[in-house]
Amino acid sequence: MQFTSLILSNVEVSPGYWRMRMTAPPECAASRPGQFVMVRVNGAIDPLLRRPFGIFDVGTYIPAQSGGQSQPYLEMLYRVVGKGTSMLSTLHGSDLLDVLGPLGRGFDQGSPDEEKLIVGGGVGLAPLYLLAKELATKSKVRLFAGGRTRDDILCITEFERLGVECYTATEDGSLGEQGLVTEALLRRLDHIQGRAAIYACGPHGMLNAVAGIAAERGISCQVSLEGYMACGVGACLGCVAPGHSHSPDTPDFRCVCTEGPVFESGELKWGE
Amino acid sequence: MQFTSLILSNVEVSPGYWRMRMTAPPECAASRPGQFVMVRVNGAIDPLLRRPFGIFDVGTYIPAQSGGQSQPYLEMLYRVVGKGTSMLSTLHGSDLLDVLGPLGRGFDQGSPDEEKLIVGGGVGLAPLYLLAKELATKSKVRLFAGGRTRDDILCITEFERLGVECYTATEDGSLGEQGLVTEALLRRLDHIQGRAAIYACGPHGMLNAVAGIAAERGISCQVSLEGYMACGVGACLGCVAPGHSHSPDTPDFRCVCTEGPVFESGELKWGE
Amino acid sequence: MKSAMKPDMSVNLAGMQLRNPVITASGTFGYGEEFAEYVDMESIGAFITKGLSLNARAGNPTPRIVETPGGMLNAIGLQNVGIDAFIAKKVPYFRTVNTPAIANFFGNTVDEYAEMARRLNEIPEVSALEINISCPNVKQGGIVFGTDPDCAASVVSACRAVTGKPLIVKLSPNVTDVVAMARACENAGADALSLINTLIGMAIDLNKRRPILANITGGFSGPAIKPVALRMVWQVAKAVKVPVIGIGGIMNAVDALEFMLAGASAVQIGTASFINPGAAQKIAEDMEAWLVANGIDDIKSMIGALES
Amino acid sequence: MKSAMKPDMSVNLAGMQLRNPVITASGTFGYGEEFAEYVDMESIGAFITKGLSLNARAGNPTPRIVETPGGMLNAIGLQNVGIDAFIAKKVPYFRTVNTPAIANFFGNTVDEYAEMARRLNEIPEVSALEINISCPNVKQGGIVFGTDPDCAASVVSACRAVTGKPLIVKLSPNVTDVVAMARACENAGADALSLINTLIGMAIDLNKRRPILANITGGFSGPAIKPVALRMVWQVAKAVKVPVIGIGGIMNAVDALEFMLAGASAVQIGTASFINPGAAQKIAEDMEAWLVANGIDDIKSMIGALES
Ligand SMILES: Cc1cc2nc3c(=O)[nH]c(=O)nc-3n(C[C@H](O)[C@H](O)[C@H](O)COP(=O)(O)OP(=O)(O)OC[C@H]3O[C@@H](n4cnc5c(N)ncnc54)[C@H](O)[C@@H]3O)c2cc1C
Ligand SMILES: Cc1cc2nc3c(=O)[nH]c(=O)nc-3n(C[C@H](O)[C@H](O)[C@H](O)COP(=O)(O)OP(=O)(O)OC[C@H]3O[C@@H](n4cnc5c(N)ncnc54)[C@H](O)[C@@H]3O)c2cc1C
Ligand SMILES: Cc1cc2nc3c(=O)[nH]c(=O)nc-3n(C[C@H](O)[C@H](O)[C@H](O)COP(=O)(O)O)c2cc1C
Ligand SMILES: Cc1cc2nc3c(=O)[nH]c(=O)nc-3n(C[C@H](O)[C@H](O)[C@H](O)COP(=O)(O)O)c2cc1C
Ligand code: FES
Ligand code: FES
Repeated sequence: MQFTSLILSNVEVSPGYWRMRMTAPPECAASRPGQFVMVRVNGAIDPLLRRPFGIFDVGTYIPAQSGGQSQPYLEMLYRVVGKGTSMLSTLHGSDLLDVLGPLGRGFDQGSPDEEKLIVGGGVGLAPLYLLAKELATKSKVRLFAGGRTRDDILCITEFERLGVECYTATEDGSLGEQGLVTEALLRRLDHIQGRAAIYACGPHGMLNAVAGIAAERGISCQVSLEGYMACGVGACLGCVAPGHSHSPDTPDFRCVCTEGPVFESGELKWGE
Repeated sequence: MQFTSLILSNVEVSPGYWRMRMTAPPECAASRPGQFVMVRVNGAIDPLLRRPFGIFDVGTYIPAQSGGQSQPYLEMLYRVVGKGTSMLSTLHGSDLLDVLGPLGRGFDQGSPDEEKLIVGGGVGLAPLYLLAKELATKSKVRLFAGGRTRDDILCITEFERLGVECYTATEDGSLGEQGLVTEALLRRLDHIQGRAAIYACGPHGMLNAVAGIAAERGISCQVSLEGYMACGVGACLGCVAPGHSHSPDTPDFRCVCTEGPVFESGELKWGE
Repeated sequence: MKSAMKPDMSVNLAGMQLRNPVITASGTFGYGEEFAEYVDMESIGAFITKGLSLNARAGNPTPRIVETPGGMLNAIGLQNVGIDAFIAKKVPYFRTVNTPAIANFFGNTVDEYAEMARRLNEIPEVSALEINISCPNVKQGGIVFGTDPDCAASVVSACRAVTGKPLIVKLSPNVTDVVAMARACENAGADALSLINTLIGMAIDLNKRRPILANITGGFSGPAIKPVALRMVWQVAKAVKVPVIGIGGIMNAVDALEFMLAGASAVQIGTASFINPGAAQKIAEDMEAWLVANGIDDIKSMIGALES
Repeated sequence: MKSAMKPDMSVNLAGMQLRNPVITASGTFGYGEEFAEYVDMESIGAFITKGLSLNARAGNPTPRIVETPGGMLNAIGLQNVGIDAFIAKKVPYFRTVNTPAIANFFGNTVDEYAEMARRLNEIPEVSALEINISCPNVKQGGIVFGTDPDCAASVVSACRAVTGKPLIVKLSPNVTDVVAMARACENAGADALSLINTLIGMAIDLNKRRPILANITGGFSGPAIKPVALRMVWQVAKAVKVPVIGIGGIMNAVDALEFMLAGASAVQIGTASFINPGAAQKIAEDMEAWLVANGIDDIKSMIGALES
C-alpha cells in the first residue's frame, strides 16, 4: 500500500534516536510485528531512494478536540545515521510523508507455551515493541536490550508497561550490566525449564551470536535482518542475504524485503 | 560576501509573490539599488545551483523584546516559478539560508535635476524599490508598473509612501489602465519639459521597448537584466548578454553578474 | 484547444501496437507480477522482464546497491531464474494481463544469445525480445558486446536468424560513438533500439577504504543520468530509421515527453519504479493529461518534434 | 591517534611541489583573481585558468547553462581572452600569489595546440600546462581529439616537443576505453593525467519544444557525474605510472579523499566553486581535519589506498 501520511509528532527520545507518529490508513492496524515501511524523506531527488524502517507501534488516536474522529496511526523509532534520517528528524507535526507499506514478512507468534526471549540491540528494538505487545497477551516475555552506552537503550518503560521483564547491558557499563546482552540471555537460558523461543533484531554481529546460541541449544529463533534496499517490493534484488546453503559455487540468496526481513535463523548462512 | 542568514519572515504578498526578510551582516546596508544576492535554497543537491534575486530593501530591525539589540536585514521579493522558488516559499521564520552578495553593479543615481521614471514589469519591481527610496530623497520620481493581471502589480503602497507617483497598467485591465505600461510612460515623456532618466527592470520584451523609446528620445536609460547564472561572480560565463556591437562574426558579450545586472541601455544589443 | 477530447496515446513499435508509449524497464519491474498491487498492468504500454539467461544466475554478493547524488549504482549480477523456471513460473502470469510482455535476455557468447532468442521465440506469451548487449563476450577476452559494433552486429544477426518476433536491441552508453553502435545493430536486423542501459560507475566508503559495492563497479541509473540519455536518444533517433525507445532517469511525464521530442517512439521507466512503484501508470496518465491540457490529439505527433 | 599533529598535506605532481592536493578546475575559477575575495589563494595547491586559445573566443550564444538533476550542463563555447590578452591582463595577478598557476589550453589543429604550448612555455608565471583534448579536430572532419588515441597522442607529442614544463593531459570521459586513451597520452609524453572532463548531455524545454542550450548539447558536470568519474580515475590510476588528478562532482573533503583512495594524487574542484565560491579552500581545510581526526600524518598515504 502507498499512502500519504500526516506527521503527528516527531520527538527525540534519546540522544540521536527519534520516535515519529504519523497517520496511517486503517489497514495498517493489521501490520504484523516485524513488518516495515519505506519512507520517502521528501519529494526532491536528494535523497533519491526510500528509507526502510520497522513499524514500532500502531494504534488509534482519538483527538481530544475536533469532534473526536478517531485516527489510526503508525509509529517509527529511528536513529539518525546519515542524510535521510537527519532530514527526517527536522520534520514537524503536520508535515506530510509518502509511505509504502506495511511490507515484508513479520515475526511468527510461535506457540503460547514457550517463554518468549526478545533480544534487541540499539535501534533493533524498533520492530520488537509491537512483537512484545502481541506476545505478552499470551506468554511470559523477557526482553534483553543491549547497546554501546545507556543512550542506546530505548523505550524500556514501554516494554515494562506491557509486563515484560527487561534485562539491559551496555558495553561501557553505563546502564545495566557491563558487556554484551547475549551473556544475560545465556544465563536466562540456563535457568529455563520448559520451552523457549528467541526473537532478535539488531546489529549483524549480535544476530550472529544469537543464532549461534539458538542453534547450539536447539531453540527456535527468528531474526529480523537489514539489507540495502532500493524498492522494498522484491524487484531490485538489492537487499538479498545468503541462505543456509549459500556458497560461491552454489549461491542461495534470499530476498530480505519479501521473504524477510524476519527469517528463522536456520534458514540463513551465518559467519563465525 | 558569503553569509548565513536567519529568516525573519516570509509572506505571500500577492498570489504567487513572496516577500522574505532575513538577517544580514552590517555591510549589506550599503547595498546599491540593483545589486542582487545568490541564495542557496537548501544544503542538498536538489536544487544544485544558487538562485539570484534582486535586493528589494535593506534596513535595521529593532526587536521589541529581547533587549532591543538592533539587527540589519535584507529583503527579497520573489515570484514562485519553479522548484527553487517554491521550496523558498515553504521556509519559515528562524530557518537558515546561505546567501552570497551583494553582487553586481547596481543603478547609477544620475543627476538629481532629472525627473526619474522607473519602469517595472511584474517581479521586475523587486530591485526598483530600493532605487526609488534613494532617488526620492533628491528628485521627483514616477513609477510605471505593469503586469498581466492585477496580481502582478506589487507593493504600490510602499512606493507611494516614498512620495512616488504611481501609474499602473495590466494587460487584462484588472488594475490601472488596460495595455502595456510603456504607453503611460510615453504619455508622461510627452509632457516632460526638463531632463528625464529611465530606470527599468522586467521581462525582456518590456526592456526592449523601453530601450527603444529611450534611444528614440535620447533619454538616459538604465536597465537591469536577467541571465541564467551559475556562479554570480564572473567565473562561469553563463550569464552573458550581447553588447551593442555584438554580431555572430564580431561577438561582444557582457557578463551580467559582474558588469551588470544594470547596464546603460545603449551598451546592449536589442532586437526589433 | 480541444481540451475535452481523449488523445490517441497508442504507438506502434516494430509491429506491436501499444496502448501507450510507457514501458517498464528490465531489472526494475521484476517479472511484472511483483507490481500488480501498485500498477494496473493494463494502464501501461508493455512491461519488460528481468534479464534472462539459459541457466539460473544467483548474482553478485552484497552490497549490490548504493545511492549516489541523484542516482544509484547496482551490481545485481544479472540474478534471474533462468529460461526454464521463467517458462514454468513467470510466463503463466503473462496470460492474465492484456499487455505485451517483452523478454530481456543476455548471454556470454553469440551462441548463448541465439539459443536464448530461439527459446524465447517459442513462447507465445512473449510479444517481443529485448537483447541486453552490455555483457562481456567470454570468448573474446571479455570485451563487452555492446561496446564494439562488430560484436554487437554478430549477436543481433544470430538472434535475428532464429526469431520473427520484434527484436529490440538495448544499447550501452559506455561508448565513444553510440550512433555507430546503433547503425551496426540496425543493419544487423534490429527492429527497434532501446537506450540507454546503465553507465558504469563506482562508489567508495572512505572510512572502510573499500568500494561500497562488492562488485567494485556498478550500473549507474536514475535522474542523474538523464542528460546523457537524452543526448544519446537524440543522436541515435536522427541517425536510424527503426524506432527508438528512450530510457534513463525518467521520473515523470515531463521527462518522458522530452524523450519523445528527442525522437523516442516510446519510453522505459526504470529506477523511478523503485521510488514510486506506481510510477509507470502515473507517468502514462500524466502524459495523457498533458496532451489534453495542450490540445494535442495524438501522442505520435510528439515523436521527434524537437525544433532545433 | 596522533591527533595533535599537523599532517603533511603536500603532494608532488609531475615535479611540482603542491602545498596540498586541492586544485581549482579549468573554466570554473576564472583566471584566479575572480575568487580572491572568497578563497585565500595560498590555502590551495594550485589553480587552473579558463581554457585558452591563440585568438580570443567569444563563445556560444545563450542560454549557455542549465541545471539538471544533481548537475548542470554548460555550453560556454570556450570563451576566453586569447593568449595575448592573457599575458597582458591575467598573468600579472599570478605574480602576486605564491601558488602555482596552471594554464589550460586547446586548439583546433595539432599545430595550434603546439603553438599554444610554445607560447605558454615562455611565461615564467605559468607553472604547468593542462591540455584540453576534448575539442574537435577541424582537419579530421571534426573528430574530437580526446576520443581517438592516435589523435590525442599526436597532440601530446607535439606539445611535449616544445615545452619542458609539467604537461598534464585532461581526458574526456566520452569514450569506450578511457584506459587506452590514458596509455596513449602517457606514451606520448604526458607528465600527468587529469580526468574527467565533462560528459556530453542535453536538456529540453518541453513547452518550447526546443533544446534548452543554444548549442543543443553541453558539458555535464557536478555531483551527478561523480560515480562515473570515480570509476574512470580508479581504472586509469591502476593502468598508468604517471600521477592522476581526479575531477568530477567533488563537493566536499569526503569526495576528494575518495578520489585519492581511488588513485588520484591530487583533485580538481569544478562546479562546487559555483555553489560555494570558497569550496576549494574549505575542502583543503576539511581534508586536513579528517587526517588529523584519523591520526594520519601524510596525505600521500591515502593515494591509491583503496582495498579491494
Ligand atoms: C527492513 C529494515 C528495517 C529497518 N528499521 C529501522 C528502524 O526501525 N529504525 C532505524 O533507525 N533504522 C532502521 N533501519 C535502518 C535504516 O533504514 C537506515 O539507518 C537508514 O536507511 C539510513 O538512511 P540515511 O539516509 O540516514 O543514511 P545514509 O547512510 O545517508 O543512507 C545512504 C543509503 O544507505 C541506505 N542504508 C544505510 N543504512 C542502511 C541499512 N542499515 N539498511 C538499509 N539501507 C540502509 C539508505 O537506504 C540509503 O540509500 C532498517 C533497515 C531495514 C532494511
Ligand atoms: C540578477 C537577477 C535578479 C533576479 N531577481 C529576482 C527577484 O528579485 N525576484 C524574482 O522573483 N526573481 C528574480 N530573478 C529571477 C529568479 O532568479 C528566477 O525566477 C529563479 O532563479 C527561478 O528559480 P526556480 O528554481 O524557481 O525555477 P526553475 O525554472 O526550476 O529554475 C531552474 C533553473 O533556472 C534558473 N533560472 C530560471 N529562471 C531564471 C532567471 N530568470 N534568471 C536566472 N536564472 C533563472 C535557475 O537558476 C535554475 O538553475 C532574478 C534573476 C537574475 C538573474
Ligand atoms: C537494479 C537494476 C537492475 C537492472 N537490470 C537490468 C537487466 O537485467 N537487463 C537490462 O537490460 N537492464 C537492466 N537494468 C537497466 C535498466 O533497465 C535501465 O536501462 C537503466 O536503469 C536506466 O534507466 P533508469 O535511469 O530509468 O533506471 C537494470 C537497472 C537497475 C537499476
Ligand atoms: C562552466 C564550465 C566551464 C568549463 N570550462 C572548461 C575549460 O575551459 N577547459 C577544460 O578543460 N574544462 C572545462 N570545464 C570542465 C571542468 O574543468 C571539469 O572537468 C568538469 O566540470 C568536471 O568537474 P566538476 O564536476 O567538479 O565540475 C568546464 C566546466 C564548467 C562547468
Ligand atoms: S529491496 Fe528491492 S528486492 Fe528487496
Ligand atoms: S553567473 Fe557565472 S559568470 Fe555570471
